Amino acid sequence: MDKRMSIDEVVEAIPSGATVAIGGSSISRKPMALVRALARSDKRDLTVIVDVGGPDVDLLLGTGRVRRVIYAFVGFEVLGLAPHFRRARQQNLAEFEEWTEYTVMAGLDATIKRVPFMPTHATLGTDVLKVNRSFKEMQDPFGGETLVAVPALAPDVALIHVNYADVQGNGVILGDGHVDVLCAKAAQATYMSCERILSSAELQRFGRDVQILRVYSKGVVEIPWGAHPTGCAPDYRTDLRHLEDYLKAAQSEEGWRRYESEFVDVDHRQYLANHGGPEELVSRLKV
Amino acid sequence: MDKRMSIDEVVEAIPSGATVAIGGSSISRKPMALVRALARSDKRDLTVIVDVGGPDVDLLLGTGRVRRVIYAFVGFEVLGLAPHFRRARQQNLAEFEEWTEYTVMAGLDATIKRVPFMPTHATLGTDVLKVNRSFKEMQDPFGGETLVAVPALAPDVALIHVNYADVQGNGVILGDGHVDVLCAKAAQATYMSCERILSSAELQRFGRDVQILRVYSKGVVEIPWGAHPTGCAPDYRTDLRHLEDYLKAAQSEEGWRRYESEFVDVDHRQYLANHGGPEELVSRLKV
Amino acid sequence: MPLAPGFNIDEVVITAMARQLHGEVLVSSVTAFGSLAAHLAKRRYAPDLAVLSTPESGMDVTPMPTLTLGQFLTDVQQGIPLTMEDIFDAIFRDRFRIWINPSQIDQWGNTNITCIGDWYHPKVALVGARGIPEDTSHLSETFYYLLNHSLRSVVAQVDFRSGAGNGESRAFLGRFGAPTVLVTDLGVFSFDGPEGRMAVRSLHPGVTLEEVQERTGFPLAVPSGKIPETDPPSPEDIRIIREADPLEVRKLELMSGPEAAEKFVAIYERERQTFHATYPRVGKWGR
Amino acid sequence: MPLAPGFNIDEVVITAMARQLHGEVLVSSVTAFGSLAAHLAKRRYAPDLAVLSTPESGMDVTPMPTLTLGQFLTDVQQGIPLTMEDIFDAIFRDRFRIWINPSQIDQWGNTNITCIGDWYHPKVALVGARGIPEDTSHLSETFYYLLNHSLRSVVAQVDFRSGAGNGESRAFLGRFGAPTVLVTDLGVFSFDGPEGRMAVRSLHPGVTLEEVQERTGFPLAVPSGKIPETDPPSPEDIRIIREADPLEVRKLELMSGPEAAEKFVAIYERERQTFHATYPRVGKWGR
Repeated sequence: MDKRMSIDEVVEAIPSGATVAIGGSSISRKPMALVRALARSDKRDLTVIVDVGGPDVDLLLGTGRVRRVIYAFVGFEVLGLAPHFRRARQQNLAEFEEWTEYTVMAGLDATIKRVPFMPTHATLGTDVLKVNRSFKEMQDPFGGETLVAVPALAPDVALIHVNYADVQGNGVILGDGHVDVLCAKAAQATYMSCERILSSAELQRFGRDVQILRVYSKGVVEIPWGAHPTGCAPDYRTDLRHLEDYLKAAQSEEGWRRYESEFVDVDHRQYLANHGGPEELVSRLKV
Repeated sequence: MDKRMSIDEVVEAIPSGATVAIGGSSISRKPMALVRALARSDKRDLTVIVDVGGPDVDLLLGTGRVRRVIYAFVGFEVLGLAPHFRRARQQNLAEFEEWTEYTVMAGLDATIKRVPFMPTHATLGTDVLKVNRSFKEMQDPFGGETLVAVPALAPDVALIHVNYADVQGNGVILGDGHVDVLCAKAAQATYMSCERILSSAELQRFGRDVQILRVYSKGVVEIPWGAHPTGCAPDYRTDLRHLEDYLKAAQSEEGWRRYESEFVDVDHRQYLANHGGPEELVSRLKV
Repeated sequence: MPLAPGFNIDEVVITAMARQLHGEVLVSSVTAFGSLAAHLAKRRYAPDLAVLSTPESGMDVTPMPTLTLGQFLTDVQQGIPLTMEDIFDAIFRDRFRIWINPSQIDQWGNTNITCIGDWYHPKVALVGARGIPEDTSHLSETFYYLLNHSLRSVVAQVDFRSGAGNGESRAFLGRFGAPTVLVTDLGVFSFDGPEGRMAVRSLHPGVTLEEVQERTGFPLAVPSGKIPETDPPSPEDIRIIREADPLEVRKLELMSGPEAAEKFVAIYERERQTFHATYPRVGKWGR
Repeated sequence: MPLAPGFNIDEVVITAMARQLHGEVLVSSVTAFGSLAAHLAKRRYAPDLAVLSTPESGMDVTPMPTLTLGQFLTDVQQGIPLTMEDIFDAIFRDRFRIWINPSQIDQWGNTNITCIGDWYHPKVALVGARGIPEDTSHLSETFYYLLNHSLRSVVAQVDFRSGAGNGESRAFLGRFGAPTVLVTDLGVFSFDGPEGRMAVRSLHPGVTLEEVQERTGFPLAVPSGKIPETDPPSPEDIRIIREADPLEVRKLELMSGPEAAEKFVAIYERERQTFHATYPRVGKWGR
């Protein structure tokens, strides 16, 4: 079984209107090469599910691919707010539904366990419960305690980026795992990019770091620097300089057009070349 | 922080009437040295929670320590039925509540997540739902689907056996994990025996095989062969010969008395000596 | 048992089981028959299977039937370690298959491993429902086998429904977990008779319908026309089975009494050496 | 800021934060201040803390404030890898502490990181509630800090309750997750004023009550008698903080505009070399 695909084949497989869960966390291990390809495609009306979103959500909003965002957080961590997310929220350019970190996990887990909901106390006493139209207060069937029923989140597609994978679709994550396993298990089709493809025998040597199981993955794409400009521990750290340029570019229409033509509307090879090539990235970002 | 304890101190810490969750699975990695110490103690009216029980439950029933058993399975796998469990079930010598593998996990997980229940489809259409008085049918608050509400299982104590631990209470499990992590997280107090105590620095080298986190463990006991006669992969395999002798012994009152005096009413050193000592066990059971 | 020369009943049954498996799913190795069926299927019929070496772990290794559920192979061989949570997630997501060996199965495909007689006053307390309720409420294919097709095991109505079959058991489940196929020492049976009752699909070489009906506790549905003969194992099937089980652990499931005891001891003594010879330590310990 | 000579405001705040931590709990390292407080506490005040090197992982290593949330330390140093599930289980089991840095906090201890203005038409869309609802419904101690105590950040009522404080937010939560303490650049505040409102506990050296009240959007509860002065950091506290943060990442949180940008670039350029020098590769890669 060989599940290798090209970036374009992955994008091809995602229809307009699809619900796409994206792994990683803010500026860490986002499947950015796949996200960029989706951002420059003609796909429309995507629903994006993220636990902790960052440049992924922001870029897809910036290029107009998104109708709806389900999120616990969207931001650039130490660098501040996400510009297109902020604009879209403030100008109501898309639909937004605020969840929380655990409830996104619980919603994915509900789909995995084929139950319509998961119960929790989280969001009681907060305004998240007021603005989130999907949650529902419920009474515990035993003691009558008030709980929140978190509905199942059922992504059509999950996009994740891992350190290593084999052609069968097993994936190794060496840094923090974030919610990638939940995304991979919950989605109808999981597409995984990786820094490097290894043989299955080599992959098995990683033991419990093999976190993505092939029974959940539909496609594998080998894309070195595939998480850039987010980091991919322990291979490379976040490219904060690139992200600062991104934030500046997003301040003006003209700046953003220039950013798009240089870093979005180009294939991955050209993207790397526009950073001075892999050697330059190595010197700045390899730890 | 040094959490080392003796076997006797662990037993001391478990009051009569306590609810005790036991890790491992049937004839694999049961904390048998701790269980034997409990079996020969004067503790009464224990409630025992097991997912897949074996010689642990059977021995505690055999020495009259148990008032109630919550279980998905109690048996000796390839060797057949558990004799004291069978007798106690057939003669109503204790209370029994039949759960299932996932529902025991879900019940422990409910306690971990401080919710009164977890929803599932499991047991619908089976007689488990009829005889289990703790489960409750419920309607999904969204679509009105019929589900089973599995109540939280809240053990006072968890007993588990692991390959390695440090004195702070981190534990490494190298073979199958079974439900040990859930037991450790759900219990008010988790006591862990281990084949060997390592330094914390050594322990960290096991990465994701460090499955028991010290914030959940209250006591650590170094007991080589502490799972015997169950197996402790990859250190030693199940002692099927011992278990066959156990089954034979349990067939008669006299046989059982003899078994007790030789293998239960003795401390761990004597227990090993009565098997010809560790050298003999190595030759038979080390893989 | 009258069988064509060149193969034995265990080989007929295992081959029939193997030919049912397909797709990219986890296959658990709980019994020797289930383990060998998965192995044979992987080698000959369903190369995408992800075969486990134990009930819960060791994905993508060659399972070897053992007396202790393959636990040691997890560590001695490599293979991807899974958790119990992974296993149940795979069940709920329908990425899991298992050959269940019930004590009783009835015309609706309800199965019993819990007790003979009334649950509250059992004549024989068996082991408890284990994970069968989960399988029979979630999987799109559920597989059963029996090696002693008789009036005691293939009954009009099970004494206790550990697993949900067709008929009233389906009230809240729909098709999720409905019974698919039963392979016995006499033939292969499906559950597409009237209202989902058991029907004869094929009879093993030399077995007559009368013989089967005599040993079945209810009238079997029979296809119109000539009843097909179960395709016998090919020489290649037989070779693979025999090579994968040099100790003949599978034969134990066909034996009872002193014969089984003797075989058991012989296997147990040889198992350890065989592990050493067959699987040198290349797992985490050899890294 | 008038401060006694020999220490800076960041050191006063971090030390005050560190002195709140106690017990054997996981402490997340999300911000530089939170990370340094955990580190200082572990070294001086609460040796049993299990300090994480990232928001979700790397237990029991020395956290080092970084621009990218400590991700790389997980792999470069050793440390026990955790999952997001582990983190939320620890929150639900009250084995977790975190210093939250909200955009707004009100007199009840409700906190906001979601938006300024109305959620549906935000004046400023911030980042989203992230995991704060989980913290404020489960932890027995919740900790907040602010470095710009002002009428914009310490308000009568938050624009949006991302986190549940006292008062009506407690309706279904009881004491679970109630606010414990707020440390700002002016003083230390508790929530044991009338009906659980914010009260002055101590003021930092040189700070007057009038000044604090002027910069607070509601009347502060004040203890009877003289208001205590915050215990200043000891020379040992200061030494530990400075040694743990040689790049002065913590200073970034106190800056804004061009000054912050310049500092940021300087740190970013030096960070990579410092990782190399400070933490040789002894993690999984060095095994």
